[in-house]
Amino acid sequence: MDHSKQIQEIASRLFAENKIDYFVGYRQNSFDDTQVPFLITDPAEIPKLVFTERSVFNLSNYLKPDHTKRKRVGLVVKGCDSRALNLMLTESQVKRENVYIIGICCEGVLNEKGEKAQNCVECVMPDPVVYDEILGTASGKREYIVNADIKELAQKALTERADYFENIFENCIRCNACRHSCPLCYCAKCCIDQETSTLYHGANTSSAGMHALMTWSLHLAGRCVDCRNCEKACPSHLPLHLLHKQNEMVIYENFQQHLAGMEKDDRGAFYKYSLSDPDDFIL
Amino acid sequence: METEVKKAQGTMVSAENPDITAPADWQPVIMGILCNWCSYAGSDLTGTSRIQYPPNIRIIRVPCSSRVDPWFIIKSLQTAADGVLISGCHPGDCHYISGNYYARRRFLVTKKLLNFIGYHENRVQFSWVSAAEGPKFAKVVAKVTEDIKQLGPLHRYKKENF
Amino acid sequence: MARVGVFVCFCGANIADFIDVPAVVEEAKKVKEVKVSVLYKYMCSDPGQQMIRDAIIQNRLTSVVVAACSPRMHEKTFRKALSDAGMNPYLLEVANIREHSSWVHQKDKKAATEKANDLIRMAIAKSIANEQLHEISVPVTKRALVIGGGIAGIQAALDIADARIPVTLVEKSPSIGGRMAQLDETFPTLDCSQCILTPKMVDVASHPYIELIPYAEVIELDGYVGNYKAKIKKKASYVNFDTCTGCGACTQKCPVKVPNEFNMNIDKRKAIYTPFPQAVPNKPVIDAEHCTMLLKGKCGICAKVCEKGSIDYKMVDEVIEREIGAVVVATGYDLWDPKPYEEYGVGRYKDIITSLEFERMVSASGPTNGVPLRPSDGKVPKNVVFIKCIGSRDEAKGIEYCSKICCMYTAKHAILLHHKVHDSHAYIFYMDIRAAGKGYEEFVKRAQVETAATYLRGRVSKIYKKGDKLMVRGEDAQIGQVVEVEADLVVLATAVIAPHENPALARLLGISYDKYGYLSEAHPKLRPVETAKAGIFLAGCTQAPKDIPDTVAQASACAAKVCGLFAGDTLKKDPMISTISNEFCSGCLNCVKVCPYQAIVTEEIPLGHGSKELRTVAKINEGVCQGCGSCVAICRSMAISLAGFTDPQIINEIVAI
Amino acid sequence: MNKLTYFPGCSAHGTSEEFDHTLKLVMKTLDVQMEEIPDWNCCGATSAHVMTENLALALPMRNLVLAEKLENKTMGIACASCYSRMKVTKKHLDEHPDLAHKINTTIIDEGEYKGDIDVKSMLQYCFEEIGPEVIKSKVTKPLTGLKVACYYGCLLTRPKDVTHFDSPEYPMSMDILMEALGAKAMEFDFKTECCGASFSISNTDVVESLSGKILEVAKESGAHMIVVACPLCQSNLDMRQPDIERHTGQKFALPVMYFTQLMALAFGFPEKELKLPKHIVPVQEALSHIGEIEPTPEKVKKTKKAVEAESEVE
Amino acid sequence: MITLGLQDQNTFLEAVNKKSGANVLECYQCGKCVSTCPVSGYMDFPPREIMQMIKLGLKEETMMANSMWFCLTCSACSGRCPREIDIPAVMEAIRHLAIEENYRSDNKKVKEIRKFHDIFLDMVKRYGRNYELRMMAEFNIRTRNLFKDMHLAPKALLKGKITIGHESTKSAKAIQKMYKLAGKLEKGEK
Repeated sequence: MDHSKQIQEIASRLFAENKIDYFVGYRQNSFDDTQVPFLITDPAEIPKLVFTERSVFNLSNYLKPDHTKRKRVGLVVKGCDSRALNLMLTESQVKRENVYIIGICCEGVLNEKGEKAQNCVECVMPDPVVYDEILGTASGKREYIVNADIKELAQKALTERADYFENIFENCIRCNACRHSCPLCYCAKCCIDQETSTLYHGANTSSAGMHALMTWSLHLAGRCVDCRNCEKACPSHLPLHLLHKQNEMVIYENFQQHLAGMEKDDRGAFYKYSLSDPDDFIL
Repeated sequence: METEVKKAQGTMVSAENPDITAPADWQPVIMGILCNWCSYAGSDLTGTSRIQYPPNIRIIRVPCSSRVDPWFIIKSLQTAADGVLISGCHPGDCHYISGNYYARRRFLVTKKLLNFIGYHENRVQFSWVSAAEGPKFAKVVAKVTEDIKQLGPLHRYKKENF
Repeated sequence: MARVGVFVCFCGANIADFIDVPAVVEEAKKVKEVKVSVLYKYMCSDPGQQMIRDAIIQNRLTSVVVAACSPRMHEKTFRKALSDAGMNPYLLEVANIREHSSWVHQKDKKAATEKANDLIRMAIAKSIANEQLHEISVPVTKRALVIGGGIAGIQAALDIADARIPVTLVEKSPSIGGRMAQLDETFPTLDCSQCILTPKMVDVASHPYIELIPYAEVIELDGYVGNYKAKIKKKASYVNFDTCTGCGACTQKCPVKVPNEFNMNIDKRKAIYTPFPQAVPNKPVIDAEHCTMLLKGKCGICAKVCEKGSIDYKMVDEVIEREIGAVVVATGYDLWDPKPYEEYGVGRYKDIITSLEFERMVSASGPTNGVPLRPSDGKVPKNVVFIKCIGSRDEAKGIEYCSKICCMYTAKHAILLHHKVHDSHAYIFYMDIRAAGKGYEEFVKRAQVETAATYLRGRVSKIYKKGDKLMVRGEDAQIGQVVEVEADLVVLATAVIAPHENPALARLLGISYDKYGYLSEAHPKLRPVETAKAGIFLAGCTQAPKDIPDTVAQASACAAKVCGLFAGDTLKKDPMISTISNEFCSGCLNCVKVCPYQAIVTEEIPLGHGSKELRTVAKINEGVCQGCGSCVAICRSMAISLAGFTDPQIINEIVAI
Repeated sequence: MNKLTYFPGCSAHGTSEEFDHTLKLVMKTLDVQMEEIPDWNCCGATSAHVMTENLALALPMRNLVLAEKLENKTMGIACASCYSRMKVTKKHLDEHPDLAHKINTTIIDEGEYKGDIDVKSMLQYCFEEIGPEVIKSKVTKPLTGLKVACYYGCLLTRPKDVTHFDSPEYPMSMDILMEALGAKAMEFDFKTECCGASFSISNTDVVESLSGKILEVAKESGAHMIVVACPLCQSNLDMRQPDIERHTGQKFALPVMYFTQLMALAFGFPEKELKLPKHIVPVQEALSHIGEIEPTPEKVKKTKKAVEAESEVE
Repeated sequence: MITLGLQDQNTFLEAVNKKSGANVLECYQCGKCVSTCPVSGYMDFPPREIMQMIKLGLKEETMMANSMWFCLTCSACSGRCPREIDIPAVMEAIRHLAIEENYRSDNKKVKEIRKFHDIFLDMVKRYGRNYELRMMAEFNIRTRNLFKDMHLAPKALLKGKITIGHESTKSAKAIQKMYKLAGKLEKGEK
């Protein structure tokens, strides 16, 4: 999966036709074979643009907040990234006419060990759902798979699970990197900000991190597209995907197989309802 | 093994963490969040009908079950409560037309997430109680109280400073 | 620093017997913000309230907690006590220690006392976060809009106008009068419909407070209670009503004949016409679909014969606007088309007619001058079969509900038939006779005894032709035999259905309707004339099938509601509604989606301080918000807060235990 | 060339040979290749569903399984009873896949039931798949002057949620076909009243009374003959007509013909192909009306009415 | 007189509803089925009354009635029923219950009808298809009414309306096996 050349061509064309003010893509890291997001305003830098299975980050994040209301942007998105972008469009965070979307039919990206990343193995939609130009061959929607880690944890005893989460989430240092890396966390105020989460979940306590993150994950329930930007950004390496995938699974199984960002104008599972939603858990 | 010994001695042991125990006469605290139009009115009716139920529940009044943000539940469990009961109008009876339908979706996801993260599923319970269902409210409270007594104390973070 | 006063009520023995009240009072004093904590036998009594008022002033309290019965009981009483003491009434919190503690834990005084302590602590904590709130007053435009000019609309308009409130009455057809104008005589008194209706119609036309807009439709309604803005489309009538005298020369000379819908298409009217002789306004309109002048540009006779020059072929539709404060919807009903009854040969046999067709025939001013005639050969029928529940109570072919009026009008038809054709005989196939109403059962008895109508209990299964007769086959369940009646004429009592425009109208008005298309009332028992949208009321069959007395009663009830709404210069509203902070709103507009009242609108604000680019944020329409809090719980950026139930208040409550 | 899987039904080889025969002639003219289901069996009508549950489903199911093996996916059925049994069974099986699987595996050896076949009566096939226009184009000898009462019987259009064809109370498809052949279809109220078919042997007085009423109303309509699409209807109305006449004292003399016989006649086949001698009530007299040119006052009236309906200028 | 209120539970109604897939409780006794039914005049109790009897739980009376045996399954009633009750299915259900639980009516007509169906099924079992003349003859022999319809036979034979010979199908063997298996399945279900 190497679309570097094509992306460079498109970028130069967009600059030449004066269609964009800047372009967001990936560039090779200088010290190893990973890549970093790369924002260019100068066409001279175009040759540095690359796209391979190392292009892991979700670049939709670089459209927030309100960037496209001022500037015109060219953007590279994979399947999951485009779903996030789709939601941002629905939630009026992005001006469609000011973003030129290069959609990539993703074949899966690699994790730090060089293996195919878990979210790519379990990916439901590798093709872009919104784009102006598409690269690669579309392979279509796939069947939903329950996350392997969730399955494993669900098997464990309650006490073990409680222990596991309590210990691991104690490491949250409340840096908010997760929130800043998430394209769908564009709010001015957030439940995990220091100020608010102190009020809502206590400050400097061992449980505050876990409970704040739970509230946060519920804000993303039915919206999270499993791009795992948050997890990559977390300095404490918290398994944040566990929270998101758990909610995604419950929503998929109970609310008409809902998946976030798949359709235009779908706002997520919590902003609609069906009369036939499960009722049996209610006394 | 140890847990069973403790239980046999009459000590209450937390379902989530065997190290947390309480004496046999321990009484749980349950946070009840009721919608104003159906369940709160229903609980008032329980009172005017003098129907008796366990005294463990502490009630917060909200206008509608749709006002209940998941963090109400999370915060309650994180602080004093050993369990939470949330009650609203029956589907179709919502005073605000559709509030309880949105709430129902959030409740299911929240309940499952809490269970996944290490809270027993009976810690958080939901019910539909109408303004006419005084006896039902008493029954629901009795059931929830009994369930939570079985689960033992939750106070994992009690000592933390809020 | 907050200064809280706690007032614990004994409620006679109701609380004191099961809760250690003095201990509770002492416990409350332990909270550092509590400046005064007292008890009294009956807090709600005058001395009790006086105690609160005095304490507020003496201790300069910033909030008050009353521990007593349910807030649903006396919250208003205590709020008033606060405002009497010059304090904002919304700084009150009530701890419900009676319904939630003393009455339900009567066997365990210790636990009940502990619970009371907790409930009071929670109320104290919440009250500390209480904010001063002020009743919202919404200006009100004192003009009502009545949609539909049938008996319901007429009655509502007259009653409102008699209270000296201006009314705009919009009717879609050229004349008011509606269905009632089509009726001959009315049950159970058999007084002539026209005789009791037309005086009211004339009153409408001449009433100084009523603006009658016939031949028009409401096409848009914006705003909220007290402040609606309606757009009304006046259809081109091609006749200048201001100069027309209603002399009728044009209708006489018009050469184009069109089926007359007022007479159920039994006879013809002209292309320029007044629907019926007593029409109000009594001015003709041109039917653009049939007028040869408008279609082909030939003819023009009406313009030639009109001495006043009132005919204007170039007239176009006109949209006018009215500012109004309340709406009464009275769009009436339609009749169900019996075509699905193929087994009866509906559509194939001319001698099967509907009840309204029969009604027009027996009307003295009707197309057959008051004598029922067989449409096939114009003969006077001898044996007439009436079949009830056509479409009603029939899930398979029609609708599930009972149309309510068919039993009565069929009995009336049997009597009228006997009056008009003395040697005739009426056979009535029925399932049940539903004659619940004043004088109704007596009326049915009259049909059964005086006119000797034969009532046969059973649904008709088949009608077939034999010579020039119709053979009507059904079971008479009373004798358990299948019977066939040789009929000259068959009259089908077709069901009452909601007007087909109702769903579109409901969407336009922002109110809901049921699966049949009837507009939904706010509560089936206690709020039968209101809709879920404040300021919009329902009268007559647009809400459900009903007879004339019920319709008139509901119309008058609407009028009372409208007058009540307009009683003050402003509308007062509970301040416990949502507000949105522009600073924090990220403009995702999910709240707009979940709001059940369409109370959230959008607003454009500068993207940054002083910037030219704009961004969209949500904004609460204070007049519409009902304070459910749906939007608050789904707002991720915590930009929305609900007065009286803010996040800090609830956090305080949770943490207080 | 259209292909059609054909289920003749037991009576096609017995009482209703003329139906089977003319059907084949007509279909050939209409360019339809009929393929009879090899080794078909009785569908069980009308006794199997009266007496048994599983067998009532298994008998038609075997035929469906056999038909599914053929390439064509549309099945045409001559007899209305067989058609109804087959349709009801298929609906029931499709709605209850568990039951279908159980019967398929325990009772039927011929293979797996897939449920992918479309079952149509021959009348339905002619009307929906071929269409009156095409049929009209094949007419060489129009039946002008012949007045017919089209009798559909109970099972061709009922129950509506099973057949999904025409109206259960006043169907018009056969009438339209007859009009396409040039005949005049009369207004006839008893199009779908039951003739008592399932009692044709066991309970003949019921049959006579029901069929008698049908004949009476058909006569009243002014028709020269009754046209049917079902062998059981035909034999009840035709074979028992003399008995009915004797018992009621009325004289009907209404021949009862299959719609395919009239199609064959209109398509120009010689009369001997119609196997007219098989009829108990003689047909010749009725057929002699063909060619009579009728004064049609109704037509004149109609045009006037049409004008009236729009708008009329004095 | 019938005394009601003796049963705790109307098991008969439940059985009929379960077997037919219809809900008899929906019937509101309008009687449209009675005047629709071509054979209601021959029934002891017309469909409307049968529905009420099931509702009242009058099992014996219902099972011994001839109504369900007279039902022609013409579906005219269900097509016109305002509550869309599948009346033929209800009739079929009580017929099957009567067979299963061995209720035998003494009514001559019912006996004849049952005999006819037995012969028919027998015929199909033997040959895979059915042959009218043979069936007619066998029916007359078994009901000891040798000369019924005999006046029709010569005419019909002469006109080729009814053929004497018959083809044996290959399927006959398969059908016989099906009968056996279906019988077993039905027994197994009980």
